[in-house]
Amino acid sequence: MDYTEKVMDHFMNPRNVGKIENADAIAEVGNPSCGDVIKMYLRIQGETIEDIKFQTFGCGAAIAVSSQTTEMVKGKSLKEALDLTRDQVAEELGGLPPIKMHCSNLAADALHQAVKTYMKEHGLS
Amino acid sequence: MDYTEKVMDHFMNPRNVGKIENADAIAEVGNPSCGDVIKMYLRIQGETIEDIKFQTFGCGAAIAVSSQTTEMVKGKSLKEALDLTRDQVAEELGGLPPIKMHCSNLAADALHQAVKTYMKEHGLS
Amino acid sequence: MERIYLDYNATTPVRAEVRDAVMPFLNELFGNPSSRHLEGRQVKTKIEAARAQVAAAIGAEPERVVFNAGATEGNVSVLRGYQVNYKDKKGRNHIIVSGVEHPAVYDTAKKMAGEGYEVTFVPVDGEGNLDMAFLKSAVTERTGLISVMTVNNETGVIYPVKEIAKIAHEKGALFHTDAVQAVGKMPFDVKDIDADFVTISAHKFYAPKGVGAIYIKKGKRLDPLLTGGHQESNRRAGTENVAGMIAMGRALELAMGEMASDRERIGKIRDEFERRILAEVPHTRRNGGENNRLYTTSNISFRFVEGEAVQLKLDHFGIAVSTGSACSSGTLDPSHVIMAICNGDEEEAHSSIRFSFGKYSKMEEVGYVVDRVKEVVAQLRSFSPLYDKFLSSQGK
Amino acid sequence: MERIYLDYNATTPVRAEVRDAVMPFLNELFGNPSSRHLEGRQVKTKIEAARAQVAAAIGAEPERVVFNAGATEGNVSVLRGYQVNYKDKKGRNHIIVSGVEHPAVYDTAKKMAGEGYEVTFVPVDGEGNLDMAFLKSAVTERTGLISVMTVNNETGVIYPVKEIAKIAHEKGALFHTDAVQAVGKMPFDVKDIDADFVTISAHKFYAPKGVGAIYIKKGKRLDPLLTGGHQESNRRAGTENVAGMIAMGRALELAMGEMASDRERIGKIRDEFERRILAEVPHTRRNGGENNRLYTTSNISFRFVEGEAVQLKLDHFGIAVSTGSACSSGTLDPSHVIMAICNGDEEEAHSSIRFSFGKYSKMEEVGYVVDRVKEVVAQLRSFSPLYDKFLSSQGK
Ligand SMILES: Cc1ncc(COP(=O)(O)O)c(C=O)c1O
Ligand SMILES: Cc1ncc(COP(=O)(O)O)c(C=O)c1O
Repeated sequence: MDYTEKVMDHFMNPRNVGKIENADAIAEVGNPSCGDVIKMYLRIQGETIEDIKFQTFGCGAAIAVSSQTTEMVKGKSLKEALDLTRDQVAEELGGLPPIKMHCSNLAADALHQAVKTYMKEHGLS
Repeated sequence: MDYTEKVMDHFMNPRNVGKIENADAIAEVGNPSCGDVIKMYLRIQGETIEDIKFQTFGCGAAIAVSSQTTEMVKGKSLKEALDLTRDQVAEELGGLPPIKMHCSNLAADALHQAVKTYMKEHGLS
Repeated sequence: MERIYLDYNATTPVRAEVRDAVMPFLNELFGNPSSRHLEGRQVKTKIEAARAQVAAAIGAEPERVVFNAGATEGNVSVLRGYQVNYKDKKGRNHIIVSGVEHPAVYDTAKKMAGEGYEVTFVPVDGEGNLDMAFLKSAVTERTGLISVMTVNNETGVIYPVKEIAKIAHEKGALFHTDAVQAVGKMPFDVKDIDADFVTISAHKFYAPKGVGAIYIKKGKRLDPLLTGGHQESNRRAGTENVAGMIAMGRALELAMGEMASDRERIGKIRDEFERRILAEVPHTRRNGGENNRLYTTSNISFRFVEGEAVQLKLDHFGIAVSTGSACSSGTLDPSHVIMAICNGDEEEAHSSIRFSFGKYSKMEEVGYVVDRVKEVVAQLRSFSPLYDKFLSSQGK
Repeated sequence: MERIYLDYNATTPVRAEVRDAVMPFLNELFGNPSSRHLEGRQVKTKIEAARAQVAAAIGAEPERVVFNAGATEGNVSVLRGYQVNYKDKKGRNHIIVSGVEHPAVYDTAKKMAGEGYEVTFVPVDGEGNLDMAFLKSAVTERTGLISVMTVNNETGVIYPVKEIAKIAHEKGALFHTDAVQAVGKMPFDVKDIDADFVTISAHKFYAPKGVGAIYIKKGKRLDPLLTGGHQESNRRAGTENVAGMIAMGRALELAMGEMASDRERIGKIRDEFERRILAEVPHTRRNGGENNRLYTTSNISFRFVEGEAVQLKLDHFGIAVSTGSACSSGTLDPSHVIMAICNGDEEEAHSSIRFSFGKYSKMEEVGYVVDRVKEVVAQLRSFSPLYDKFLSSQGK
């Protein structure tokens, strides 16, 4: 079960870790019993994701996927965030071991959930 | 399945091989389908085995046992020949591999058969 | 920097003396031990000598030792083959295994449960100890086999196999112990335990992978798993892993001579390591009771962080450890062993790391390892949502 | 004097290049391939490379190759495990095997016959060729598996496996071939044959004993014999014989490059030997047709003398040969293979000797071997009661 260099890089040096105080949107997916919990914090300005940070309890893949996801949507529109798929994240990382594709690749879900909740609350569609 | 040195010696240099022309007693035991045939030829003078020779089709053990048996009874009485057991032959050879104890250790049988037939024919008991 | 290997329970390097013993068998001593010519007989003599070495190490007669391809084969052979000892085969299709067995027993038993066997798993408590009352009450006249390992590979917990053998025998059941983590590391005597079957594996004591043995008590039998050859006295067909057998014999011979001093030396390192980790890293838990544990193993849960992440980061720092057992690395679930011992707290189970020490471990390495563990755990906690929640709940 | 080894079908020496390839795995590359740390990953990468080497040699995709402990395990795995491919398991419990299979197939099939399987053995003629009409008429809608070896280990006779695979598939049966004596010695392609399962063993092509592999065609499965570990993609549990796998891959890679020239060179030696023996030793018979035989093997019956006696005497003269197969040396019966080919003439069967040639055989040795055979056979005949009878019957 080898991780790509890029996965290892994101895992060893995760980007955008931590919390955003008074975030505009927050979502958490997964649960400890699955071995993965990913929490996303977004600061949104208009329709743009101004800032994004994450907290992750999980394996190397879960952490790398979280980090990669935040990089891919930071500064992007909410629409673009919603269009981002798990597969795109995995692809950007140069692939994930098959066994990790499903369970640890949850960051896009957290992102989508945060964005959708935000849009609902703000009457966007 | 190791043979003792003595078995190997008798096998490589079998004593008393061949036939005795006009033997006083002959017996054959075993059959080719078992992989062993032993034939004993005896020259008998009174109650003494003056000469003994054998022909054997068989494995190393069968040949060594035949050779050893002839040595053990040459010059001995018919009674002594009848008292010789397979186990004594095997023992004298320093032992036989267990798998060979039964099948290849037929020489004493051939000897006994020859002596018994001779005794019957000559009214000895 | 030299790497620090702390995964001796997963496998061990082949030691130089063992390698030397093997070399002739990759060279001039190449005969098939079943062959009757010199090339074959020479090798046959040597594998019988290796059998005697293995036998001596476990207090057995050489002819009771059957070589095979490792303890997975050994364990499966016992579970699949024991019924041949019972005339009324259908009457003894109940087997009892502990809830912390290696998958070769645990998963095989589960599979057998789906094939008409009745299987009872004996639970363990939070220290990894077997529920002996449960075990005793589970044995019936229909119990054919009880299988409990001598030492657990993930926690190092030692089980009362002698007592369990007695319980089995009182009801006419057979007793098997997977002694993979015990043999070569601690005194082990098949006669003292009165085991019917014992499985061992060479690669746990500085011999190559892919060779092992079963001890089969005199008068007991196993219906062979591998058929079609008279090897191993008709008990395990197939051309022998000659080099492996030679290695195994030599390695055990060496292990016997060094056992007491290894135990002393390695135990001190493990103890010092564990003491420091538990003292210096907050929110940790030892999986397995402090005593009654093999001196090689330290299994620790680091709350709020996931085991694989810790393992990977330590690997990056040159330290090889494992999450649960190497054998369960094909799945994502925490091992059933750690789950059992964590009483179903999956978060703690996911947070466990096994440090296992061996012949080449050094006391001087402890400091570096402890420092890296502290650093890695702290870093991972810094962005763990679970740790964050915990801190909030503490009002921090 | 240097010994002359003519028992390459029993086993082969490990060649130097293979030994070299293995050494790092008895040294620094000791990790458990299931481990996630560097020590483990390094080894994992190498065993996957070995898998690719094995796959390339038989025309398979690497992921279709499952390593194991040798062809006995392989053969048993296939016979015991094939039914998982049939939904209605009970409906396909008829298996067909040739009457000249290796004991790992033959004896296992016999055992299965006692366990409720229906087993058909296909007879051979006096040249060792299969009765194809018999085989064809034996296949029914209930046939689950046909197992016929590619090359017979005792006679070298080659079987029409491609044709048999077709016969099997036409009735929805699966086809297995024990290709132990073929792979590495003659062109062999799983796709061309369209085999569902193929078993091979490393020690027949200059790699160590105790390692082998099964090819499992895409879409086909085997219920694993060894359970309780995710190794080999859940198809064969147990810590891998890493050194063995590396050796096997390297040995096959080398074999592929040398196959054509070996075939030419070794074939010439075998042919010359056989020509001289048949011409110069009276009352001999070749077991197996002249053509359609692997170039390595010459199986000869020397009438009126027993095989073991010949073998022992040759051994004494420094020549290693075998009586039937090394694998049957635990019994005293002539092998079922030679019995089958001798049409039940047990005397001839007891008189057979297998000479098998290989990489280190030399044309210069033929003269010495032929002379010793002549001498030994003549000497044993000089006191054979059967020869004496024969002479008498000829009026001599
Ligand atoms: C044709 C054939 N099949 C199977 C085997 C058994 O394989 P292994 O020696 O790897 O158990 C052998 C040789 O021993 C053989 O020649
Ligand atoms: C307790 C225990 N049993 C069985 C096994 C499996 O043995 P092997 O690796 O020889 O298949 C192992 C290790 O892998 C083990 O630790």
